Order: sequence, then structure tokens, then C-alpha cells
Amino acid sequence: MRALFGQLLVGLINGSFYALLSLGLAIIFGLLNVVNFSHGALYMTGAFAAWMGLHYLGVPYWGALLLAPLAVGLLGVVIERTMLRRLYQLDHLYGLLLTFGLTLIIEGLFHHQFGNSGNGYPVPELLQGGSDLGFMFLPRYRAWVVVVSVAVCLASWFVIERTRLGAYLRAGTENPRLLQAFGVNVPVMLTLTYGFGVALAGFAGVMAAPIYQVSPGMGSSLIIVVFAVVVIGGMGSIFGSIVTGLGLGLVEGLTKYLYPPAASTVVFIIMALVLLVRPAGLFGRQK
Amino acid sequence: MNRILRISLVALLALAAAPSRAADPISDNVVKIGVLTDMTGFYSDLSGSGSVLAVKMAVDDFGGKVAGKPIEVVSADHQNKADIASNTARKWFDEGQVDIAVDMVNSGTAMAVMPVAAEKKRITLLSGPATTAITGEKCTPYNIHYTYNNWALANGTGREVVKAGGDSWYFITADYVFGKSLEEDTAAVVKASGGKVLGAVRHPQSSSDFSSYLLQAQASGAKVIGMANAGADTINTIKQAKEFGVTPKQTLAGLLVFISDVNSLGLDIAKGMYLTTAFYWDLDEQTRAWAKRFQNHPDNKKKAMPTMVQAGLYSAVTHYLNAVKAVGTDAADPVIAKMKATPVNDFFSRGGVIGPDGLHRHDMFLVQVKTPAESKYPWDYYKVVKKIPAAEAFPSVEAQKCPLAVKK
Amino acid sequence: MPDDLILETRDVAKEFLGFVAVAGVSLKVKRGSIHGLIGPNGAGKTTMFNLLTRFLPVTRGTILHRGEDVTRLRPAQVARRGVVRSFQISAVFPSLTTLENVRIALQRPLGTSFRFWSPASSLSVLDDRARALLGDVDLQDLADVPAGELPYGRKRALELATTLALEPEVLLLDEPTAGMGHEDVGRVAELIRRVARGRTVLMVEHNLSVVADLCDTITVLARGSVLAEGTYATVSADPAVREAYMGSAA
Amino acid sequence: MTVPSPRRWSGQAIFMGWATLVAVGLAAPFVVYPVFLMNVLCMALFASAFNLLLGYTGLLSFGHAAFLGSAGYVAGHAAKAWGVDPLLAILAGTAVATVLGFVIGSLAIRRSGIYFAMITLGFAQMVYFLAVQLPFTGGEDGLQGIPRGRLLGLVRLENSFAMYYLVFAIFLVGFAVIHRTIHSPFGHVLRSIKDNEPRALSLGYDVDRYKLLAFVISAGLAGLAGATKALAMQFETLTDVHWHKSGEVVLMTLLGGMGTVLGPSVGAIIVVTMENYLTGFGDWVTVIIGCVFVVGVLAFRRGFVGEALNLARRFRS
Repeated sequence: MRALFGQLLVGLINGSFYALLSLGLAIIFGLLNVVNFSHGALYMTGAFAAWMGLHYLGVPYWGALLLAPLAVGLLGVVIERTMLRRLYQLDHLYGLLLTFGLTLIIEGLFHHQFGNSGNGYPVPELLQGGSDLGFMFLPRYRAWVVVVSVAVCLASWFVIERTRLGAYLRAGTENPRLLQAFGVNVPVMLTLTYGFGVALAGFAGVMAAPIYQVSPGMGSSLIIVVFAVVVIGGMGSIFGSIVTGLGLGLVEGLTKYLYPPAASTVVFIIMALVLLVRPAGLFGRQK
Repeated sequence: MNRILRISLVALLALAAAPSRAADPISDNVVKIGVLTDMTGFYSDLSGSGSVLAVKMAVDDFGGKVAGKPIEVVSADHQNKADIASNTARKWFDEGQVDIAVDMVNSGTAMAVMPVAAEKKRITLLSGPATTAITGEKCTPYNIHYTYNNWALANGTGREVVKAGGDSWYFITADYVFGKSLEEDTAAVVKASGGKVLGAVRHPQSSSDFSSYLLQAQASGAKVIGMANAGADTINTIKQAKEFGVTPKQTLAGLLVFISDVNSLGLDIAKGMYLTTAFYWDLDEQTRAWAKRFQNHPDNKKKAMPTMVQAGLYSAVTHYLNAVKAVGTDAADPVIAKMKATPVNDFFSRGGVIGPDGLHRHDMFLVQVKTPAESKYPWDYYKVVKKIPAAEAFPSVEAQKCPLAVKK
Repeated sequence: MPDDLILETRDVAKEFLGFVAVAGVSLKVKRGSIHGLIGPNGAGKTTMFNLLTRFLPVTRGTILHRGEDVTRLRPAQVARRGVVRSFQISAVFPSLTTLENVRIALQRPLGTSFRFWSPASSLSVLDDRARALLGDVDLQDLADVPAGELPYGRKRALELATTLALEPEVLLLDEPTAGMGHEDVGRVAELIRRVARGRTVLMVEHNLSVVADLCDTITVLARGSVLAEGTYATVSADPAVREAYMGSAA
Repeated sequence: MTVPSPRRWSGQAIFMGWATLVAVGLAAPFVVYPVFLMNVLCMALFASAFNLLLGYTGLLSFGHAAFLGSAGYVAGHAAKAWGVDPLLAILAGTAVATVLGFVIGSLAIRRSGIYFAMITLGFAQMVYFLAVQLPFTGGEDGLQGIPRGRLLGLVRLENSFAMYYLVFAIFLVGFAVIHRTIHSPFGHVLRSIKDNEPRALSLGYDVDRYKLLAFVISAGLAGLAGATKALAMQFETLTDVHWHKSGEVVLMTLLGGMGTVLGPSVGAIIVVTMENYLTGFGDWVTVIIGCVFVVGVLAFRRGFVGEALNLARRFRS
């Protein structure tokens, strides 16, 4: 039993990252119709931004939590303005290909600068230590990750579902031409959306820095799982991507307890099953 | 379409400009050493550019020439991928006039290069990899395994930890040749010493999150968690074990730990850990003198002390050059025979002997990591618990199951 | 007389996550007629087309073709029954030549369409018929031009020729004159009248003069429901229709 | 994706093209390192198989490495552990890739566009994890020292020239299959689906079945390339099932010119050469390849062959 709860909790922590990343992907996809392959690389960039901030500038974790997503968001704005923008008129697949190329560049540059072995990032003093839950020893920092991720996801959901800005976003997802009718400056809106979605990835990166080694490859294996999460959840609803992300983290944890060798493939097996039963995904719209 | 064909024809012809293979390996007028290592990956700290430096130092100390011909050093990054290693070696041998390939940290790359080298009759000097199969069932006539192997590591650390009371083990193992064979060897030692093995979990090379593996190890209730992994993987395991409160209750045994790992972990986390090493810079005057030269070499940007891989490589290359000088040719057969016939005597290996299986048997050291209080100066990390004599440190030729050695 | 009806929907509805696009429409299309489907933007006309051709699954209701239930068939099956649609924007295969466009439609009954080992020359037996069909729409001189390079009006003509190649029993035309210049409109309308002989046509059309000119029966949709039905004269006199079209002006 | 206008070649031109191709292929190993050439040929076949999907059906599979790699593992294992004839080993690998193509294909074609790409990527990652874990693949080490054996028990393939000519023959067969498929009644339907899927549907074509068959053919030929490569290189590793490989084949096709017969092969020559001669730059290779990708997508979508055809057409008119 101890082991089961322990693995479920670890799964929930992983699920928090799935949720944060798939949320960002869903927002970008919704409005820009771009599958942002570089999401994983930008998540890694967020982690490195935090690490570099600490080592070169002495910016503590709490500062990084704000500054690193901003930096990544800015990078996103630059990417959108200079490159992605030129592809909106073309087949959506070009967006995927472009961001794939960007992924190689970003990863290659970090790899060149920092090698592959990764750098440790200390857990902030306030969150060091942990408590014994009886079934496992829960490091305080990991508990913090789950709580903050869920909070950020819910806040994003609230903004999108319940505010005027969110209404524009949703309307734009349905029909971008409609936005113009509202008097919204669509190009700016697209830029900001991409920046925000990418900033979420950067935020996830900062959260991940003290847990995982900060290394150039940290995002690329994660992003493919997140893609599977997105296919399973369907891009239809923001809420769906959050729930699916957390849920699949738990499923992975459960698999690690029941049959560890299948833990890395279980998400894809679920993807196959969902495609058989509900091709549009659990929360997706048939279209 | 013809236009396209013409373009591709031109492209093909352009490729043809690459130098073709020299016909005679003896007379290409240069002794070329290829350092094939992990330049940027998770083993780059323990070998990488430091390995290249060690080889260059060996060549410079030798005078840059052997038998009147210049010695050249080339290096390549195998990125820990067996296919890249094998391709690079093949290209080196076929087109690059490379006479020997050295280092090959990471057993997978070593095992990929060895058959290529044997096929082309080129010598390989392995310092980084650890798998016993290298001089066991997979041995080749042209290969020397120089610095350490899993058997030595497993025996050094495994036996000592069981003796100290750690009699139930659980392994966290890197899921490739090296890890699996290290686990196997250590498990055998543990059982032979009266301990028992409760289980093992495999993780992919260069994992970032060990929490679920540690939870499994924790759930097993074993007294000792054996880390059959290396480099960044070991560092992460140790760190996260502390984070999840595994370490005070269960003991970690590092089966392959380098001084570079201890340096990046810090003594506070690593203190008290037993480990087996082939080299420690602070053993005696000779080691100190060489290590300081290495540390202060202008090419050593990080000013890091040499690891056993790097020290072993220096010694191995020097031994090779001595053999070339002695026989007056760089042809593989006479050189390797000479190397096996001559005992090694330098700061690294005192009277070490290379057996017919290609394994260099020399003294090893069981050391314990000092506490921060015990450490008096930079890189003062180990206290030597015990010197393990060559005969005890390495498996006998008979135990090795190398077909070459059995024939003799 | 039910067998007089070639296409019929009974209380067909379509909802997208709570948004009702079509709210229970019952439509009766008589064999041999030209039936117009009109209505303001967002009335659900194109959705009706998509439902009839099974490009979208219905939320509820039944679709009958020749009195048989086709509600659950796949789109390709519906097409093979002879119910063939066109699209709002011109639907040609731009990288194929004009001739090949028509040939694609002729090719399917040949039964060799899965043969990836047969040479393309095995299709040349269809060339004569394809040319004849192109001749029907005055495209015979452009047979070897990639369809993507045709002017807009010619594309619509090509689309019609391709559709006719299937010998459809029922033609569903989605705004056949949309985006056309005045001259082209007249030509296409004439073409429709010609091909409608011996066939049934259901068309969505915005150009009311074309509708008035061609259609025997007109159904007016508004907000997913049938507002009125009848001849052009009846329908255009209906105050509800006038209001839907002109707002409160009427 | 972009629609290159179809080109018509006279029978004579096509014959001349094939003759030149064969002549260059026959002469090549005398001037270029044969092992390198074999790698180029296998990747060229792989890219051409991929192009059948992307260039002629409009499906972007982002998981084609799964077929290359799984066939390589199966062929390698068959040759190494069971010692079967090299041709049989290659056939076994191809067969497995074909079956895998059918399974993955029938699931993936349930979605289209970007989802299709993501799903194929997901399944390929699953294959990757299987390759890491299954006992016969050798995990991180891969299969090493795969014997090339004797062709039909007669020709010793240890000789790189003999092996090269086998690889070249296989390439020609694969290339011919692709060429014929493109120019078959089936190929015409594929192009119509690529051009305008709803229209093909409205003409009564069950487009999913056509897509599936195209996917299976493409997967099988990718497998043929992978199985051949495993024997030619004598090793099979995780590199061949990694998503980087899937991206690489997209790059080759994009760079050479998607939807052109020769484009993928030209792209393969460029990319493999680049990787081969840039190894000295270490990790800059990834950055350079990434830049090539970005530039290709932003400014060079026709690819080399596509641009050349475009120029040729402009000169003519």
C-alpha cells in the first residue's frame, strides 16, 4: 500500500507538468492552429533561464518564477513575430515543422553551451525538507509543485472561461474572422497568445528545475508524452487538458506500481484505445 | 530529370574528393591516435576533453615522435551512441589513417567499436568502459582493457559493504550493458559474501527523475541500495535519495563513482560512501606530481583533477608508444604482442600486467569519501581504506571465458 | 405518393456542443425537380448539405433516399448511391489536369483504384468519355491544363463535369454561382438547367434571381428551421420570409 | 501542402533518367566510400517511401522512424540470432514493418492533419520504448556485429562492394515500386485525396482505405530501407527509432522537394553528407540541421528539386 500511494503521488507530480504543458499547447493550438513542437524546448529554456539567473545574476528561485516565464514569453513573441506569422496562410503542418526546427536549434545551442549532463538547481530554502505522510516521505517542494500547478491551471481556466479576454479567445478559436468584428487587433492577440502559452511552458520549466536535472534534453522526451495527452484529451476544452494531464500522471503512477516496465508505454496504449472508441478524444469535439 | 541527375552526379563526385583508404597501414608515415569519447554528454566530466588532454600529454611527454615519425592525436564525440561510435571508428580506420582508437567511455560504444577494430586489425585501448565482457566472451586480439572493470568494482565495494553489515541489497541499474553487467557482478559478490539480493529496477540512461525508482527501492526494505549506474545518473540518484528521505534509513552503495562525481555532489552529500578506484591523485609523490601537471595544464579549463579514466589513458598511451618504439612499427600484431609481454611501471600502474585476454591487472584502492571536516585542501576527498592487490582486484585469466586466452 | 420523393429528411437536427445548427428539419425533394434551399447566413443550409451527404453525423432524425434509410451510411456510400454534392468553394483537384479531374470520377466504377501496381496508362480507356464530358461544359480545349490554373468560373464548370461523370441521380449544389461575375452566372445557370434534365437537383443559392429562374420548389430556412416552402412566388410573398431576409424593414 | 504542378515526361526521358541513375549507382562505389553510399541509399529509399505519404497523399507522418527501426531490429535479430539468409532477414524486417504500418495506420487515419502527425509521433515513441525494453533489441546498446552473411548461400556480403550492389538493387526495386505506385490508378486517387479530400469523398471514394493502403506501402518500404540498413551497417540502435530520425526524414523530403520523384533522394544525399562531414562540429550539427529546417520551411518549401523543376518550367514558357 505504501508503495502504491507513493507512486500515485509521484504520478500526480508528473501529471502537474503534463497539465501545465498541455494547457499551453491547447491555448496556442486553439487560436493559432499551430502545434507548438518547441513547447518542450521552451520548457527547458525556462529551467535554464532560472539556472542561469541564479548562477550568473544571483536571482533567487522566487524571482525566477516570475522572470523566467517572462523571458521565455518574450522569446515566444519574437518567434511568433519573425517566423510563425509567415506561415498562417499555409497548411498548418508547416507550423509543426518550423517549431520542430526551432526545437533542434534551441536544444543544440544549450547542448553546446552546457553539455548534456545537466546542472543541479537547489530547492529554495523555504521549501526544503518534507513530511512523512505515513505511506511516503513527501518532499515539501514536490507538494508545492502540485499545488501551484493546479492553481495556475485553474486560474488560466477561469480567465479563459469566465472573463471577457477569455471570451475573445474562445470566439477566436471558433472563428478568427469573428474577432475582427469585435474590433480586436487580431495579430497582436495571436502574438500575445503564443507568448502566454509559451510562458506557461517556461513557468513549468522553473518549477521543474529543482526536481529534475536542468539539461538540454529535459523537454524533448516530455513533449511527446504531452502530445499523447493532448490526443487523448482532445483539444476541445481547456478544462479537459488539465484533467487529462493530471489523470494520465496518476495512471502512470499506478502502472509503475502494478507493472513497472509498462509505465513508459501506458500513455500510448491509452491513446490507441481512445482513438478506437472516441477518435476526437475524451473532451474533444467531433468535427 | 536529366538536369537533376547531373546535379546529383556532381554531388557524388564532390564526395569522391574525400581521401581514399591508404593501402599500407605500416607506412602512412604517421602514428595516429583517435580519442573516441563523450565530449558533451553525462560522461564528459569523467573522460571527455580531459581524456583528450591526457592523451596529448602522453604524446608530448614522449616527444611527439616515435620511430622517427610524428604522432598525431584526433578526437571525436561518440555522444554515447553505439552507431556513431562504430561509424566514426570505421571512418577513422578506412579513411583517416588512424592506428589506434582509445578511451571509449560507455560500454555500449566500446562493444560497438571493438569488432570493427578487430576486423580492420587496429588496436583499441579502453579506459572508460567497465563491462567484463570486453575481456570475457567478447574479447578480441587487438583490444586492451586498461583501467578497471565491473568485476573489480563489484568485488572492491560489494564485499566491503556486506562485511560492514549491509547484507540485503536492492539495485537501481542503468538499463544498458554496463549497468546490467555491473549489477550481475555485484549481485554475485553479495551472494558469495553471504548477503541477499531483494530485487532491482532498471532505468534508462540519463534519467532525470529517480523518485519512482527510489520508492521501489524503499518499498523493498533492503539495507543497501546498490547504484549500478554512473556519472550524472549516480549523482541524481544520490541527491534524490536524500530528498525523499531514503538515505538515512537505507545505505547507498556507489559501484562506479568518480572523483568528478564527488566533486559535483559535494562532500556533505557524498561523505562516508565507500567506493573502488584505480587511481587517486593524492596517493604519493608520483601521482601528485602528474596530477598537478594535469590540473594546471592550460588546456584544462575547469582546473579539475584527473579521474581514473584520464590517468589510465595517459598510462595506456605511453605504454603503447613504448611498444611501438621497441618494435619499430605500428603494425597491430607485433605491437600488441610487445604490450602484453612488457609489465607496466609508472605512477598509475606499479608492475601491472596485460593478460592474453587483454585485461590489464593492476592494484586497485578501496576508499571512503571524507567528511567536510576531514577535508583539508581542495580535492582532498578520499581516505584510502585498503589497497587491493592486482591478483585480488581482477579476475583470473581462467575466470574470464575469453576464447583467445583459453586457446593458449 | 411517397415514391415520388427521392430525398427526404424527417425531423433532422444537428447540435454542436449545445449550439443548434439545424433544429428538426423535414424536407421533401421530389424526383426530377430543381429544389432550392435559401435562407440568411447561419440558417443551417450548408449544415443540411453536410448532413444529407453524411459529412456530418446527425444528432437526431432520419434521412431517406428512395425511401431507404441512409442515416448511418458512410459519405462515400451515399455518393455511390448517386447522391453527389458540390462545395461552396470550387472543389477541383488543382494538381491534376482538367482531364484527370474528370477521369478520377470515372475511374472508381472501373474497379482498379486500389491497383498500385498497374500503370497509369490503364486509365486511358476513360479518356474519350472524359473528353465528352469536358465538351459538355466547354472545357475540351483545356483538357491538359492543371485544374489549379483555370479561372474561377471554369473551375466551377469543371466541378460540374466531374460531378456529372458519376451519373448522379441527385445533385446537391452548394452555392454554384457564388463569387462569379455576371456573365458566368448566366452560363452556369444555363448549365444547371441543362444537366437537371432527368435528374434531381437540390441547390443552396444566394442569388435569388437564379433561384427564381431555376427552382420548382423553394424551402426557406432560418435559424435551423423551415420558415416557408413553396414556389418562388409563394415564398417571396410570405411575410415571415421577408422579415428574415430584410430584417424589420418589411 | 504546396502543390507542385505535375510534370509530364516522355517515355524516352524517363528511360534516360533511369539509365543515368543506374549508371551513377553502379560507378559510385569506385569513387566514394561504399559504407557511406549504402547509408545514403537506405536513407534515400526511406525518404522516398515517406514522400509517398507526405508528397503524394498529403499525410505528415511524424513517426516513420518506427518502421525503419523495427524492421532493422527484426532483420538484425534474424540474421544474428537465427543466422537466416540475408534476403530472408530483410524480408522478415519488411514484413514486420508492414504489419506495424497496418496497425498504426488504421488507428492514426482516424484523425487527420496535425492530429495525424501527433498520433504517429506518439506511436513511434511507444515503439521506441519497446525497443528500449524488449530483450532482443539490446536496449541502449542496440544490436552490434550483425552478420551480413552470404546472399542465397553464395555471395559473401562481408565484402563491402558485394553488399553495396545488393543495397543498390534493393534501392532500385523499392524506388521502382514507389514510382509505379505514384503513376498508377491508385496513385491518381491518392493525389486527388491530397488535393481535396472532401471532394474525393464526395466522388464516392472511401478515402480512409486509400490512405491506409498508402500508409502500409510507405511503412513497408521504410521497413525495407531499415532492414537493409541494419545488414549494411551491421548494427541497429535506438537512433533508428528515435523521433529525431522521424524528423530527419521530414527534413530530407522537404529539402529535396516533397511530391517530386527524385527530391527525397537528393535530400537524403544532402542530409547524410552534411551529418557525415559535419561530425567534427560536434553539437553544432543539431543547430545547423535545425537552421536548415527553419529556412526550408520559411523560404524554401519547394526544395531543391522542386525549385529546379520550377525554374525549368519558367524557362520553357
